[in-house]
Amino acid sequence: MSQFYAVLAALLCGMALIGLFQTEDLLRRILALNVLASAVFLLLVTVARSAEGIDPVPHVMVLTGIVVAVSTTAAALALVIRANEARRRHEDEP
Amino acid sequence: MSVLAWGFDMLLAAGLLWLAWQALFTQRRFSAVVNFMAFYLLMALVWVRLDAPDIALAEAAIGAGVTGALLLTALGRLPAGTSVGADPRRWQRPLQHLAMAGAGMGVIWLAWSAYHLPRPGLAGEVTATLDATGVSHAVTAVLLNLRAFDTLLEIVIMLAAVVLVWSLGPPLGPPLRAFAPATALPGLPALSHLLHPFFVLVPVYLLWRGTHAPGGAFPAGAVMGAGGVLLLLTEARPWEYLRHHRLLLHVLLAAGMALFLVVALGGMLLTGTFFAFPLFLAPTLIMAVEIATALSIALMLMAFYLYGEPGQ
Amino acid sequence: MTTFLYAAGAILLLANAGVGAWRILRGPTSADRMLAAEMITTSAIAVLLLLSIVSGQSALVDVALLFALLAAVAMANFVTRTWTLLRDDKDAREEARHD
Amino acid sequence: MTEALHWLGYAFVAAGILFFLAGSLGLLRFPDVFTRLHALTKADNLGLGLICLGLALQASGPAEAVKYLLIWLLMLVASGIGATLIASTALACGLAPRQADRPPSTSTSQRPTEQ
Repeated sequence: MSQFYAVLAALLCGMALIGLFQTEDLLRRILALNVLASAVFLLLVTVARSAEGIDPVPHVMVLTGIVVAVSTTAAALALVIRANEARRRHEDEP
Repeated sequence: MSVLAWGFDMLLAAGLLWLAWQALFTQRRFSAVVNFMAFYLLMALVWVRLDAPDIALAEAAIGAGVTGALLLTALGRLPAGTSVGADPRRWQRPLQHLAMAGAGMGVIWLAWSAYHLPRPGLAGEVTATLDATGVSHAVTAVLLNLRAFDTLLEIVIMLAAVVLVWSLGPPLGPPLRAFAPATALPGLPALSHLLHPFFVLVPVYLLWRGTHAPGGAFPAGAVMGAGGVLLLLTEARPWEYLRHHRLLLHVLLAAGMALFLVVALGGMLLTGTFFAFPLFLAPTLIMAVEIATALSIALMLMAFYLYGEPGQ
Repeated sequence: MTTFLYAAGAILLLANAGVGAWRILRGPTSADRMLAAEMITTSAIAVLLLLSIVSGQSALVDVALLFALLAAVAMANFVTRTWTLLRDDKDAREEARHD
Repeated sequence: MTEALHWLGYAFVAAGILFFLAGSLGLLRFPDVFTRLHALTKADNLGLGLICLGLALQASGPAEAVKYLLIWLLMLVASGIGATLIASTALACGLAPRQADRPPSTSTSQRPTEQ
């Protein structure tokens, strides 16, 4: 079962990277980064299933990673909104 | 039984791939965001399948709750049609493909090397030292005792993100106007009244459970933060109140990090090692750090949600 | 037998949630998409409850509890922050009706 | 007694799954937002409620049973109030409910009308 989910993680990773580089929309790029992060977490957790039980260290890394991912998302969204407002103000003033 | 498990895994994988595809490549932005929220729901099911209930809890609280709220609010602030971003020039196209190919190779290499890691991980060693950590749940032990330095740095990153967001100025410009007048939405205050007892009760329960079972500071803080977001949405004025207590707000935002540092330095004084607690103090200290961290995480998530510093 | 029945039920419910994905694809309004997301949340809660019996992990009930608690936040957010007018554009209302 | 409760629990869970299927049939076939709200808020939450009730009947202790019922209660609050919020916002936005004696209003459905 581990192998199955590792393949899934690789597929998601590839899809997220293509999305990240293809799109011109900044919001879509943030989504792509989040999908990429989820895929990497998935890979880490599949690695954690070992012969002698479940290794808690990768689980902890993923837990911290989730919180870091939400922080980056929030900061990036704030920047995108500001960029959009600045552009609108720029367009309103001739 | 194994056929059923196989079928469940296949369905889950197909659903995840479909939702990720839709979130990344569909035309409409709103549709992309909704697909992405559903993607996080299915990710929680995947964590359950992989025997990681801690991650499932955190993903349910942070991914499905807070990230969804952040994205939905940002979506209301962005104009519907136009996309914000730079057009890639023609000469950039080959570079783009090159970067994509390179990243793809990197991913394959990473997956390959991860798959060939020596498989007996650290499970045995963690179990062996579990008695000396003061808690009986392995993930909490690693999170707040064995590798507490990582957790401290993570809180610092979160605080840095809050500083970045706040340095952009006051919360965003023109107020959004809901379609329906406030009198037509009597459900909003009712929602807040009915649910808030649970938004206090559930984090306490999660904190208590964290010492011996899946739970702990991250999901607890995230649930509290989501409750705070609901308060902001229903305009029950907690932020207005906090505006008059800016010092208190700043202290509470930094409380998790500060207590963490104090505990770490105190451990250094007592035992000579950074982040080493004496065993008889460990359960109390871990609980205190967890409570402070959960409070800080909740407030930081609320701060993210405003997209700017209040009271400026 | 309990395990078998409940695992089969979980698969059925997960497949059932595919209808929600189809509705997100079709729309036509953003309210429809949001409703479909809530339908997927409800199905995920039911799947989690059944899985908690199948696998014997009682922590899954807590995950379901969090989903149930946070479904309301997404809904309130959508109504007050997303499906709204940013400015007094004439076409904005018409635009919002379609997506 | 416990045997009977177990069988009752199975029956409730099976009925709950049936209600879920009925709800998604509604999501597939109903013509506009307002009718789809009915399908979701009523059918799906009844389905979830029956599943919760069935599992609570089979639960090993009262604490577990209370947790199952609490999940149902929270979901009822969320989706019941959410339904009123969405319905009134959609109405204020200008989406009219489809009625039998009138042609369907704009953009509520892209499907041809079925008489």
